[in-house]
Amino acid sequence: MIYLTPRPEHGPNGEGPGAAGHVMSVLDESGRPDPKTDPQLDLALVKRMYVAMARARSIDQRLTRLQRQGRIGFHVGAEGEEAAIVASAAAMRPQDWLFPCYREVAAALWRGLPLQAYIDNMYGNANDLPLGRQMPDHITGRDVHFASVTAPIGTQITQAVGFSWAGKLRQLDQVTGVYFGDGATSANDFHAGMNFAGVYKTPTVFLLRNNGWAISVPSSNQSACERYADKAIGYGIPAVRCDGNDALAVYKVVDSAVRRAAAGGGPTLVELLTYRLGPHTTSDDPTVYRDKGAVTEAEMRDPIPRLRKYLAGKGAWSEADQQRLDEEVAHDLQQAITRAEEAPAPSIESMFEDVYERVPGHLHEQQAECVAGPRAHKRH
Amino acid sequence: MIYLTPRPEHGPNGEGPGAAGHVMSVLDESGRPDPKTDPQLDLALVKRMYVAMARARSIDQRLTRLQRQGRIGFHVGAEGEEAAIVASAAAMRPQDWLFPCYREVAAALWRGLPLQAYIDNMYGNANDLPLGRQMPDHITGRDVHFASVTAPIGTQITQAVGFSWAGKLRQLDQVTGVYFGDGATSANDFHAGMNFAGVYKTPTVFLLRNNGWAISVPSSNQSACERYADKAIGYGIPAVRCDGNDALAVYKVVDSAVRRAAAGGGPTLVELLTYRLGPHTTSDDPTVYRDKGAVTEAEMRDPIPRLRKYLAGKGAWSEADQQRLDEEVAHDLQQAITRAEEAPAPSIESMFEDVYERVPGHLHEQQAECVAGPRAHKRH
Amino acid sequence: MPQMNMVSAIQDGLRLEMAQDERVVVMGEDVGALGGVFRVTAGLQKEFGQERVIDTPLSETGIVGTAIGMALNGLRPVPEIQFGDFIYPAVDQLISEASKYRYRSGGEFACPIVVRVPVGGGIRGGHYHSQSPESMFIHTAGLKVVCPSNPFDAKGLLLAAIRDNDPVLFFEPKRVYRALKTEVPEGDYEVELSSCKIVREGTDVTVLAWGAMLLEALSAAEEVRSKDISAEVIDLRTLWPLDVGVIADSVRKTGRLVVVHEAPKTCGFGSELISLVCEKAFVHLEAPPRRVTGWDTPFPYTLENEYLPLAHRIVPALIETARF
Amino acid sequence: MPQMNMVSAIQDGLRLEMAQDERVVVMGEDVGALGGVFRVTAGLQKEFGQERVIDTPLSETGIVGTAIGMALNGLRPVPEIQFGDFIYPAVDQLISEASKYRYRSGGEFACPIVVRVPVGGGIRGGHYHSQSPESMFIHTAGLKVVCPSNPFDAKGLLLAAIRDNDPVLFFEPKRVYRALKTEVPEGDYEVELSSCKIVREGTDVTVLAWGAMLLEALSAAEEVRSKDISAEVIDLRTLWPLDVGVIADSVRKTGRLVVVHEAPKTCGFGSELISLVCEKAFVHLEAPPRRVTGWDTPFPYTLENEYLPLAHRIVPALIETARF
Ligand SMILES: Cc1ncc(C[n+]2csc(CCOP(=O)(O)OP(=O)(O)O)c2C)c(N)n1
Ligand SMILES: Cc1ncc(C[n+]2csc(CCOP(=O)(O)OP(=O)(O)O)c2C)c(N)n1
Ligand SMILES: [Mg+2]
Ligand SMILES: [Mg+2]
Repeated sequence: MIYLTPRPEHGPNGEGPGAAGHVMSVLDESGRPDPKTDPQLDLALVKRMYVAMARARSIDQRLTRLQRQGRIGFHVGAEGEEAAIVASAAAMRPQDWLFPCYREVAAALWRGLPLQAYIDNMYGNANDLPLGRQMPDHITGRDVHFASVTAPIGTQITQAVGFSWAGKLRQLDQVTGVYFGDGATSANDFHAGMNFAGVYKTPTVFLLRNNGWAISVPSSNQSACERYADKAIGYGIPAVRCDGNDALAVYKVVDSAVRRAAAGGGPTLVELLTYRLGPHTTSDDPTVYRDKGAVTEAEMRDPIPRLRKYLAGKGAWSEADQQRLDEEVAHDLQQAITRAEEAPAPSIESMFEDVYERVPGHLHEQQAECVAGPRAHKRH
Repeated sequence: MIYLTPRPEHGPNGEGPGAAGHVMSVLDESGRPDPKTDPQLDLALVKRMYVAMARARSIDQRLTRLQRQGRIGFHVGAEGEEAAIVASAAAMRPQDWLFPCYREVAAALWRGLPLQAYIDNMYGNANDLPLGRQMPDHITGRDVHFASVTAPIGTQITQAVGFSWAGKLRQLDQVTGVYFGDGATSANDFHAGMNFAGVYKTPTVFLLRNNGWAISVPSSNQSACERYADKAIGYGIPAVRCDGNDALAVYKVVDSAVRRAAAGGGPTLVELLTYRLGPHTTSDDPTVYRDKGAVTEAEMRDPIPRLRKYLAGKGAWSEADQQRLDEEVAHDLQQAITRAEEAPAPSIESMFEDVYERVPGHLHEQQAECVAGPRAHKRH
Repeated sequence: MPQMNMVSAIQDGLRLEMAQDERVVVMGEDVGALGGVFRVTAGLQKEFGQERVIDTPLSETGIVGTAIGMALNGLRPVPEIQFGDFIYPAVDQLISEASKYRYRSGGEFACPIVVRVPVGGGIRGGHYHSQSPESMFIHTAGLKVVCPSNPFDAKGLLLAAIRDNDPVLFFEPKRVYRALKTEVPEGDYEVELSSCKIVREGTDVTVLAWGAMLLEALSAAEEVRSKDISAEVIDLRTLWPLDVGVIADSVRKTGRLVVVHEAPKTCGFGSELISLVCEKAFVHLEAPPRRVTGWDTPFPYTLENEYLPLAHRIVPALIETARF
Repeated sequence: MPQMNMVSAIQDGLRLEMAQDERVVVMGEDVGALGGVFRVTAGLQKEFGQERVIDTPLSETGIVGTAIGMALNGLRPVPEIQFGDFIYPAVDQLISEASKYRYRSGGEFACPIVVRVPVGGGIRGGHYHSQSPESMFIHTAGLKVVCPSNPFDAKGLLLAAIRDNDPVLFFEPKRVYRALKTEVPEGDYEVELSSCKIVREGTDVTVLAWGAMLLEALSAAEEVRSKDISAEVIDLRTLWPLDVGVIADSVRKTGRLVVVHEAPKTCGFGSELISLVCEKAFVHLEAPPRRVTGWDTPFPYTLENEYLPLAHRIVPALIETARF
């Protein structure tokens, strides 16, 4: 008599259950678009997305090397997830906001965060916007409508819901996107955020980067719900699943969710199916817990070559273009790294500022004590 | 292109979508059983359930009067929810356990908690099992496999999952039921508890008493998910909806969930659709936030007259039976109340015990200081 | 000037600021139609609408998390936690997020939220409707913590808190809510945050208290007068950042210190106050600084008056300290 | 006797007790195949199976909530919180539930869980991988709090904690994890809970420290020897319930007190230690008791060595206190 609640049936536009169309996709693995789903994006836009994705990959690789050389302390890469990150950011409008997890620096760069600001953050120097107070990759980007990166999993989700809710109350034409991982769906703030968004129909786009892993825990062990998008049902929120390694599909579903939210239609959960090709962070060694085989297989679905093939197929990208891009990125990075390495550490005084709007008495005292006191034997 | 995730389709046994059978029910409002769903329970069992439900109602009414008279400080009633509470407890086996919210004292009484123990708790006297440390209605019942009542909403849910998980690891033939309200589905522990139970297939029966209200918030504003049972989908857990004012239906679905769990089939979410006829607690005044009309309508579905009519229809309950029961309950209550009122308050010493297994040094000192010090001008 | 109890004074402050500043929104469990379980927000939803007085789902995590998001987007949310005992699901958002948002963003963002939290014993609430969880928030750099003892201060501090650009925990002593009425100005005024008040001058011993225990401290001070002990009573009003100068000056004068609070003794705010006084005025101390507090047990139901640091327990501490 | 670092010593203790007592289960994020991000549980899943070494979903609420339930049903769970900074989602279960379960049930139930929590700075972890959240748990009646400073104590305290019938927070100083090796007996032994240890005898000033700061306190004590200051250093080992007698006796001897801890100063455990010493030994104090602690700011990344109360900051405090 007890029934296993079956999976929901799907809508009329190709998202029905079963294989075909069930997960929104546009490009096949060799970069050929499916005419039935192709959003026919402007080639200049696609090219910009491609460049941003390729840059992101190069930056990740360079930063990983810097970490191995001991020149920076830590790095969270996003290799394999560039389409999910860049194309979703690209589908947001300038007035929209993004609340990041920690793996979406490429989205901030897309929105205009200067590379120098990012690299200064990797070094935690005096020019870093967060003044070296946070770990590398924990950027902040008010100017580019990008919230401050936090480490506790999920906390940005309720905040993004509140942020978008405020936008609605203030009658702004503003949608808020929020990134989080498959692991984060187990966290308290996913539950509360989805629930509040459902009840108050906030203009929020939930961007679930399902990259298959939460450090060592596969997404199949994170939840008994096979399809993470189905988690939206419990909150009365519409959902869509999408090949997260297919930039055109990602753009299409996010664009549609943004339009819907902007039109007063409320929140959407977008599940972006992707794969974490690298380690969780530079502190992680995935060979301990996962097969090389799965990774090799996932590499076949790498979003970057796929989009490059699409562009090449349209005659919009050449080997020469690629070489020029690689050189440009290397040059930009080198310049930013040099500047960041030359910059001083944040001042001792700055350690006591921004705790409150004004430095209160007890922190003035501590600041004075620290400044006047002996310095630590080794700086960081 | 974005689709609103549709509601799930239902199983083959009458729980399909649409009106009929969609919510499991046996008795109609005049107590006639539906032959298609009637579990044909032993009449003696049904009578015991009826007696427990009617007793619970009388106890609630008496305790509410005691509170108005200032003889006890507080009471949480369960008027209207007696079928959901008693019949679910009745479907659990002796070796099973119950983790309560705060509104299910009748379940503990069903399992054998002495009335005196309950009434001593209402007075917080020296005979109270929790030694007057908790508010009234916050009972504990290790002997009857009933966990300690807590006030923070939802915390018992993860605990029940852990408890049942331990039972599974220890290979005990033991199922754990956990009660919580519609409001509690918004809490963190519902999310975590359901998720862990789904992943580890714990023998847990989630007993969601959907009584329409979380204090002043109607369940329709608590979540945008119209059918709370659908929340199970996100955790890969089977679910069933049931008329919670229909003792036979409640027994049937819970019995089935218990069997399933005991057989290794894992957890089930049981949504018991009921209605809180009274105030949230004696501290509450529902006339401020809800229509009398809705309550009057709900009174038509009162589970007690319904089950009485069923029994009467079977010739198993008479006016005389009712009168005898009422007198017996009044007598038992009076006796318990008298004893409870005669009992002393808990000792000052006891305030410092059970914080740890052994009283540590600092609490010995505080105990001595308190015992030797002046007494408060007024006792509670 | 109208006479108000603390419930009305806080409500008056909320109403005033909501009328003056459309960025202010009130949110929480049952704050709308019901007006809160203590009726502090009664009538506000009717007056300002469901968009500005919001009944939320039952999730303190969600209440504080979304309030932070609203604050980041230009609003001034005043979330209510129904009882201080239920603030724990919001602790991650308060300690990991609200307190650190300005700092970790190099000052790019601010979190001006005022979390209203009824606290304390004296209403027969037992374990879970009586606690005073201030010390963990005082320990958290970046949060401000306020606790008024009377209606006048409650309104003035609330207005100052809402206008402050940092996150504030505003603890309201339930025992005082309807226990007394005082004159409360109708219009706008502020009581400056981080300002203590000497509510009774004395020369022999300094007594620090706040919230509901202030009245107990005062009545103990009155009681020991007959024993020729002159107690100076200071109402902290804001617990952190602290107006430590007033306290240190007082102890320099009296040479003796007694701190009173409802929370359990160990690692309660009393321990910080004593340590600070040791830092600032050690050489002036003529007796061991002393605490009269809740015991180191959960808050009991039946014996709550034996648990609370009421006047009957403050009096002997004052006598012993003064005569040390 | 084998030489072990703290990671191996804790692992050894877990392995030993899991082999001896089948009620012991280990659970947490990434504790299984990966063996924990610090590899403390490495190999245990292989040895004891997936039922006893459990990779949980990403929810500290769920980890501690289900651990409590397991403990209520006869198991001895040893949940791991990946970093102390992520304990906040579990605070409701720890403060509202684990700490009060025995008390509120009149002793019917107990919650013997040991929550292992890597804490502290020194690993370049910034805001969210460096904090030391002990004081809020010490403030909570019903919890025990342990923090070893070396491999030997870590194993012995862990075994005592697992066998204890109360909930224990077991804080592991990350900075010490692999920083030193000591002799650690192979088999079974316990270090008694609530026992302090005088690790260096002295006559001029008492220094209290624990965890990673113990080593800093020791090197500061060594450094001031050249200034003719003899510092007595006490390793608290268990923070609560506290072995206060040893501390009071030491201060009665030295007349001076310096407390060192990584957590922010305000309402940190240092404030409690100072207040306790004032209670027990005020008349023996010849100088203001003093704290050397983390500053009252979030924990910074680049400047972490300026934030931490390392030897360079302890030394002047010792000198000033000794010469006061
Ligand atoms: C509350 C909390 N618990 C634990 C951690 C440690 N941690 C950091 S990342 C991570 C896994 C996150 O996985 P997922 O959400 O899938 O994001 P991904 O890293 O795959 O992008 C964990 C457990 C944390 N940061 N916060
Ligand atoms: C964490 C927490 N927040 C708030 C409360 C205050 N509170 C007590 S009962 C209740 C409503 C619960 O509603 P529901 O779960 O539907 O149970 P019901 O009372 O209807 O049986 C609230 C908000 C609480 N006890 N715990
Ligand atoms: Mg992931
Ligand atoms: Mg309800």
